[in-house]
Amino acid sequence: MRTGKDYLSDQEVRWCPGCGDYSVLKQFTEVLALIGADPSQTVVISGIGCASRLPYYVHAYGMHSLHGRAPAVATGIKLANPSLDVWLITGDGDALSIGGNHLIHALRRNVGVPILLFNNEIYGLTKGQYSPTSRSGSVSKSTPLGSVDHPVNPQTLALGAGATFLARSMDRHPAHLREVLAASKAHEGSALVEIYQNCNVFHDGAFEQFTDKKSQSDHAIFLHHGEPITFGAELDRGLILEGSQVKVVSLAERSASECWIHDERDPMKAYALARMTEDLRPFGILYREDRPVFEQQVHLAHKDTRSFEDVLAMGRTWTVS
Amino acid sequence: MRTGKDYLSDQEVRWCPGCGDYSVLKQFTEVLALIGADPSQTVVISGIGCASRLPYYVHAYGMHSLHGRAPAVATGIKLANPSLDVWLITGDGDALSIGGNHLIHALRRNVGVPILLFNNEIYGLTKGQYSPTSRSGSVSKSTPLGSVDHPVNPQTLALGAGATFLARSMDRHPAHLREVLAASKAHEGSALVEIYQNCNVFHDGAFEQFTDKKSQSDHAIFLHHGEPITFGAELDRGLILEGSQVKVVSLAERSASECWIHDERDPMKAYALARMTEDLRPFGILYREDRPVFEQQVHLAHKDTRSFEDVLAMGRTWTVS
Amino acid sequence: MTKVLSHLVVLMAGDSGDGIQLLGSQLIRAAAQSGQDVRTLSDFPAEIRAPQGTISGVSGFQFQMASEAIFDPGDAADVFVAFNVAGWIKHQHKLKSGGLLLASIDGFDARSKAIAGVDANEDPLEQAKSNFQVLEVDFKKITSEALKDQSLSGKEKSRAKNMTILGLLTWLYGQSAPAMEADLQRQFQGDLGAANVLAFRAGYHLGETAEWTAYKREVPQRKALPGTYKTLSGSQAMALGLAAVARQLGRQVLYAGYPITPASDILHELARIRPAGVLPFQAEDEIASITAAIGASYAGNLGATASSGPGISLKGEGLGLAVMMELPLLVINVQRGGPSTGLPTKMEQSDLLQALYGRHGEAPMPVMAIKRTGEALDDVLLAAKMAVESMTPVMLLSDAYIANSAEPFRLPDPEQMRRIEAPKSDIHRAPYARDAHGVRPWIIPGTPEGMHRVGGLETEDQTGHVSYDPKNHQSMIQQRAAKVQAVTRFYGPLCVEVGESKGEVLLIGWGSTYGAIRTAVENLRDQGHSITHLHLKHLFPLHPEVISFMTGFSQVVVAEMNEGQLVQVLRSQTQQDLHFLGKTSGQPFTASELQARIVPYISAS
Amino acid sequence: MTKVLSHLVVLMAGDSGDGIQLLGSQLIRAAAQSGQDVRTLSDFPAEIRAPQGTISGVSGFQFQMASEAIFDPGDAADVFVAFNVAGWIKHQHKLKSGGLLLASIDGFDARSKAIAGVDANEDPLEQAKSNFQVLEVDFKKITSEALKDQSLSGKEKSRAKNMTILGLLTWLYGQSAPAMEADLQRQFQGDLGAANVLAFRAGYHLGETAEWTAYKREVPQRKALPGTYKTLSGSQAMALGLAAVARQLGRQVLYAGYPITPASDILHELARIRPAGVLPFQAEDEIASITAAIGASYAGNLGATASSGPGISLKGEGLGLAVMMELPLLVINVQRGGPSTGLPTKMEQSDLLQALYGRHGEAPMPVMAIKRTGEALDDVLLAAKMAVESMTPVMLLSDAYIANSAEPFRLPDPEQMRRIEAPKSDIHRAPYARDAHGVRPWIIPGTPEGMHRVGGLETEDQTGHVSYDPKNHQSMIQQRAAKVQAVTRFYGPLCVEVGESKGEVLLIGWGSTYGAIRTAVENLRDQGHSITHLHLKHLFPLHPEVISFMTGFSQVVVAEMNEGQLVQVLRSQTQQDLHFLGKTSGQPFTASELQARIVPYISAS
Ligand SMILES: Cc1ncc(C[n+]2csc(CCOP(=O)(O)OP(=O)(O)O)c2C)c(N)n1
Ligand SMILES: Cc1ncc(C[n+]2csc(CCOP(=O)(O)OP(=O)(O)O)c2C)c(N)n1
Ligand code: SF4
Ligand code: SF4
Ligand SMILES: [Mg+2]
Ligand SMILES: [Mg+2]
Repeated sequence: MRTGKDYLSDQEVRWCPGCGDYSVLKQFTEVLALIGADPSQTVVISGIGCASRLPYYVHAYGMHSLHGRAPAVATGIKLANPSLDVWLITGDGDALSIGGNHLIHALRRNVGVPILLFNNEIYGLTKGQYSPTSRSGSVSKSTPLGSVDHPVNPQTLALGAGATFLARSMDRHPAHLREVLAASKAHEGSALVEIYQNCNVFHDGAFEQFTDKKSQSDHAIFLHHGEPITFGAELDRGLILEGSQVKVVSLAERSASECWIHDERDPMKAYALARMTEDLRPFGILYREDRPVFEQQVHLAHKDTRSFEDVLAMGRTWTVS
Repeated sequence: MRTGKDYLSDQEVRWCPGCGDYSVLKQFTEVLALIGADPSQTVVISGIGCASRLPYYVHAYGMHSLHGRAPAVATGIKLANPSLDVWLITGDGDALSIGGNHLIHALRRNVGVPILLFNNEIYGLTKGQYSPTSRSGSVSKSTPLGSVDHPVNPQTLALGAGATFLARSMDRHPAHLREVLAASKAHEGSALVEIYQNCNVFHDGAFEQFTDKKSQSDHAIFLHHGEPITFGAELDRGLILEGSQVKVVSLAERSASECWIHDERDPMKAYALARMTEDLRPFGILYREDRPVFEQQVHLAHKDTRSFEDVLAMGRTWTVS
Repeated sequence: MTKVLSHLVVLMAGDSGDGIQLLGSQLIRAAAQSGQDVRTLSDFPAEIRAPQGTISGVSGFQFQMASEAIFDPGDAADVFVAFNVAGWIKHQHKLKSGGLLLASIDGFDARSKAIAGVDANEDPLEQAKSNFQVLEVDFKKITSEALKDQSLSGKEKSRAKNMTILGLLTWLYGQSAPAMEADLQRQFQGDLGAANVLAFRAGYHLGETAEWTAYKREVPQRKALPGTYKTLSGSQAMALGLAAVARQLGRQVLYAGYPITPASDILHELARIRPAGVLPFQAEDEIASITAAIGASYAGNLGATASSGPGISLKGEGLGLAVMMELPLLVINVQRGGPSTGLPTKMEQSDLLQALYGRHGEAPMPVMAIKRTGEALDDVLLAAKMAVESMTPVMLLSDAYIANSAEPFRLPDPEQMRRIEAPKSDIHRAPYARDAHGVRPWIIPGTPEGMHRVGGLETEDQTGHVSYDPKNHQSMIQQRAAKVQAVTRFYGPLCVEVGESKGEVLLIGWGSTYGAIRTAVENLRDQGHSITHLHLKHLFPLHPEVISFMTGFSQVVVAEMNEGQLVQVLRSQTQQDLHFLGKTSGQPFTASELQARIVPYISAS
Repeated sequence: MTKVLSHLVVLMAGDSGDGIQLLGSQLIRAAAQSGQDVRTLSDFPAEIRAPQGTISGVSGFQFQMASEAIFDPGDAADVFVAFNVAGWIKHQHKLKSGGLLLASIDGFDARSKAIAGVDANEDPLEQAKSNFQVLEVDFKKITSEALKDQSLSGKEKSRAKNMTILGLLTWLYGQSAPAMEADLQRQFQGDLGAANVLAFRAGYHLGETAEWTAYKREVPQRKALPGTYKTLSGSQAMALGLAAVARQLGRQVLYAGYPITPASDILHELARIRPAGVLPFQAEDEIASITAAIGASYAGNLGATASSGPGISLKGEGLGLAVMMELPLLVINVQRGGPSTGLPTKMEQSDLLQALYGRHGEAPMPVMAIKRTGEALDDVLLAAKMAVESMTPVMLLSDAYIANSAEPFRLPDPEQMRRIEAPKSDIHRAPYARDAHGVRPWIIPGTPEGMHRVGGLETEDQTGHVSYDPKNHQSMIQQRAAKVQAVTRFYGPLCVEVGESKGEVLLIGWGSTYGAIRTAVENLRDQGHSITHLHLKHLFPLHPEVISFMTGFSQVVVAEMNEGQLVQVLRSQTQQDLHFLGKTSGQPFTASELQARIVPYISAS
């Protein structure tokens, strides 16, 4: 049996000391071990950014491609050889700024790749400009007085694009991250996994309330399919959905079974969860849907081909002797 | 008072005879007349495609830009001069295939432009390949055996991207189209107006059930804010929303007031409406939200600037005499 | 007695709804099949359905048929078939003085004149009579009479007018009526097929009835090379080429395209013929198509893509990545009129410098050009061979003219086609270790123990790891360049098209101007001039002998459809004085135009 | 007695966390302020925070100070300040034999050696002693003693080591301690400011205490031009240039950027200094930034954008559109090592051919290059002037070296700056009617009665309507080209940098190699050689006299940081034999390297 370490390449890891990317790399390689991935069948594709350095560190095939284009590269690989295990690594700038279009098309086509979106709400590699996920008012190198843009919500965007699997996890909760990554790989089709990742150099503490052990239980809701949505250090609070309003209720007053029961298969509920961008946010699998996988569909539709000789013979031909 | 004709340029209109674009052009110019648009303050920006020819035919300023890039061009114009009345004309390929990224960023920023998306579910100008909105199984020049892609839903995509105004209308219902166009212009910020437009050459009848007078009442639901959602030749049917299920009820059995009351401001309901991609579809304003307009925010944030002389004097300087 | 001609040029023009392209392709197939050589030139309106009857809505189709090998669709027309007044007005200057104008007078009525913007008082047909022989025929009436018993709509009946004209032309130019009828029946089923045949017959008999034997012309058969033929456009031939690549490489070709005129036809053709081993994929844009193709190549397919104009400009970043990673990739540029959206349906050769230099950094890659439909299949094979066997992206230039122009195409014997041998997925060599030709192995995901990473950052020699080392960078730039230079091993000897290897004038061309240049040079040689035609297939690296070959001539003229691109490249490599002969009007060179423009250089030498 | 030198070159190297860049800029500002001329060269690791203490994590800062005008940061260093062993190992070859090595021995301990990959048995400092003078100082200890009473964390204290070294260097090279202290206090408030001053003082006194007077050097003041100065990097100077454009044009400049190294610093600087009339906008990608800039230009702003490497490759389609529509647009390419992602933090001049030809179709546009920080502001103004006054996109080439290298910058008198006069929004002229220079009016949305449409399809002469007419196309291609050619009216006379207008060797360069080339040429001239330095600011169109100027020399050498790009362009325009001298290692030319490489041509002539 391989362990996580067996999936590390011989290359020196070069993220900043303390960067959240280290943990994601670790959980990723452990998941590879867990699912018994064959390194020679595994391909890790990334765009450009700090996160996108990850393929270099993984003992597998990999490509550090172009900024924003990894979904298209991965689509090409899957069309070339559907049986490869392709993973996609991207950042919030890579996936949602320059790469937004390829991302939404990969999602709606349901190309069979888990997409690990390292969201640190900043451009790390280019040294700290605000990103499409940066909250309004973000002070960054390019917005010293605070940004004015309304941020992209990766979850509603992906849902609106027709994604078949949506999840969220974080660098600082290894067990949860591993679980979500394994689930994303098990899903047939595109799986968007947003990972809250701390950039301790340019945007330290962006997700502290969700990741810090002290505050986590008050802000992070861990979803479980078929179970009531509850949170709190003592699991003493729950959510209910009233029309379009998400409300917090005390479980001292109501029983858990009266709460909103998480149903991964319910798109409306998924949308309600995806819209939670304030101090209370869901983690885990927000949504899941079964839909044929693109590359399989394409190959199926192209089964009925003609040999070169037959193609030559098509149409009106004549012979001179 | 100007009439619609006064907003036509002297250029010969060159769409195929019978194309739905003619009607959209007509309603557009009538709306310009209706709102008393000043041609010299009006700028019509488009990408590339049949629809994108429209600016040539409008007596106003205009640019036929690059395939997919009109939202970025329009953003630049608005940042240059926020007081101009900018309209954006695009097609399903232009906006949702190559231009998807610029579209979602214009929407989330809430740039102050109505975006008229002529959806004919085909690439017209390039002579009939399937487009991102073409239904699965579409037979086209590039998919003679039928397409396999799962289509983009422009409404859920826009909603997920954070659009503040979503509407749908059709070429064949002039009054409705005019009303929606006028409302989109009145909205402050980006307004996505999806217009079902018939390409009679490459995809004739794509929306017939919704646009044909005979079948329309059974398939098209015309929304009115604050009113029950009803349809049918005799307005004899209504909708109710049960969790994530949209259900049709007979108004013989229930009163209209028990139906789903359309609320433009409710994002969850908007999502439910946007998801209706089968034989029953909503027309009118699906969603509306007030949010600061990008170009105004940018200019506000940049009020506090320094004269060139002051900039020169910034930092540590020294003088040699 | 029917007059016998060695060459006949026919030009047909009318509304884009008139079915002229169909008529034309029907006729030339028959001609080709009966042994004449043919070349065609189509001219479409830019609009999908331009306003009927207008000048801008004119569709044109010209062909030359000949009893010997020809290379271009001819210059001035012997015969002009005018479907309407707009078609005549737009192209009348192309009819030879004294030539035959066959006018469909239903298209010359008052309404047609008004739409075409012809003054009501003018009578273009009367005017034509002073210069040309004019036959006025009411083809519409003849057609509707022929079809009066058919259960077709009026619109469908009037659409069959092209078949009536086809019938007359078939009779006039000695093609076989039964063969044509059979062909029509194969194509059009049911009522429509029957109606088409009726209309065809009406036209065929018209000549006889009207006693137009004086206008009959016969173009004798030539001795074509033995083989099986079909008529193909350049786009179709390129699609066949991709099919051949899949066969010869033994691996899938992922063809990732995004619709754009005139490149889209390759995608359509692939989707239509469905050749084994070629997977067509319509991506969301041109960047996605090239990067998906790159992904496919990494995974062991040959990734291929094609585009035109703006779409090619979007591929520069992807090309650079393929250069850096050293992966095979085939990019076809079907050039059109630029800059920007430009003239999407017109031909031009103005993307050469972009093909050579349109990437940031030192990013050389081989660039080839197709000179005619007949070679397109083999050129695609050669480009793919160079890409795969040298692990490099290759740019293959075509253009709107080749894409659309049809000619009799001799089908290759699959067993005789070029072979392509992919570098082995050899895990015992480092991923960037080079062989004698500077080529790295193609280690494909899925290969046990071959795991390695590739990317756009500078690559360490041998290992392919990231390297910021200055010396490595310089060395890798040079290694990549040397590898690309080494593709000249795939070139054959430098061959002239016609002429000697030393002489007075050397006329150099590339790409689709081949036919016009070759015809012009042959004509000039017939007139006794010392002139040689050299046509470059390889634009980068140049054939190693080109520069020294030029020194054998006192005048060297470079002719191309741009403002001087190849000539600039050649000038940078020689101190010889080179002349330039260009054109950027979206219309191909004609042989006579070239002849006239070359004359000054002939007298100068 | 302090030794007096006309030139002093100091190289500092250590970990990227050591604060070397800050130290360096502090020191050179003081030197510049006290009247020495200075030039700098920074060398960053590619990683944000490369692993501490490793070779790949080394940050370097070199500067030259001189008592006369200088043009480059110097070659071999007189003094090497090694913050750690990795810095020393990486750059030791740059210290002159006999030079001074000032080693911070806390960075040479066993752990540091291990991290840097130095064998535990080796003693680099001992080895150095055979070749250099070595001063070993435990700066860490000195700093922590100086700060022992400060309420800072240990980490903060050890970070102040650079201030201690700054103190010592201030003492060694005769800068003013009070001025430096005041400066530090202005920059760092509170405890940190106080600590920095304490550390600085400790270093300053160290020299005295240790009796290192023998190592003191004095570089006399030069007579700088009167004026107000500050030290600026090239990026900062370009940002100032954009501010100047807004002032001189009297219209808003929309600067639309997308982060990329090394171009992003222009965006950062604009966001920081907030000049009136310049609106910075961070777009979603490079295509959006250029097309937003085009939109802004259509609306009457000057649209500007900058990028590097891959980002520039993405802008080709937008450039073509601006060419076709004839709108002003300023595009700055801060070149870096290519191809593909390449070497993002290194310098190279390998995007020249792309700048000239990287668009489909015939799409000429002016291309300029900045040669040094001191001219960047005026070059930006000139590029903007050409763009606006000729209604054309203009590409301005810079590179990673200019972007990062700081020098004393004489602030312009705003009243004396170039004026920019926009073509009038003249509705009495047709939108594409041309003036005597071929320039169309700039009719701006909002102008009553000026309504017209622009676009990427070929444009009808005068009206700007869409036109598919062949003659119009050819004519418009030529009109656009002629208009671009006419920008030579904005060029001054052709001026050499140094040397005569006829002679033996002509050395031609462009862009950031200016300093090294100029220094090399001056040195060779001092040795009595006949050599002239010509530096091209305008790469397209070339200055009309360049080609004939070259004929005045028996040997012409073109030196550039690529594999031969400008030389190829020049060769295509002359039959003169041109030599090429290139480098693509991501490291700038040094003067001595150039000298050595030019010698063969000198002896040849
Ligand atoms: C075409 C192109 N544009 C811009 C860049 C510069 N660039 C590199 S990474 C990056 C953004 C990184 O942000 P993100 O994707 O969030 O990744 P992170 O570094 O935060 O992990 C940018 C803009 C590039 N390499 N290529
Ligand atoms: C960069 C680029 N790629 C491709 C094209 C070719 N092209 C022109 S319009 C079009 C799609 C048109 O479809 P749509 O936007 O739906 O507009 P429609 O013609 O249907 O109105 C394409 C692919 C182009 N002009 N530029
Ligand atoms: S810059 Fe931020 S995201 Fe990038 S490696 Fe450093 S800490 Fe991580
Ligand atoms: S092709 Fe279709 S969309 Fe385009 S003009 Fe014709 S009918 Fe309209
Ligand atoms: Mg990020
Ligand atoms: Mg469409």
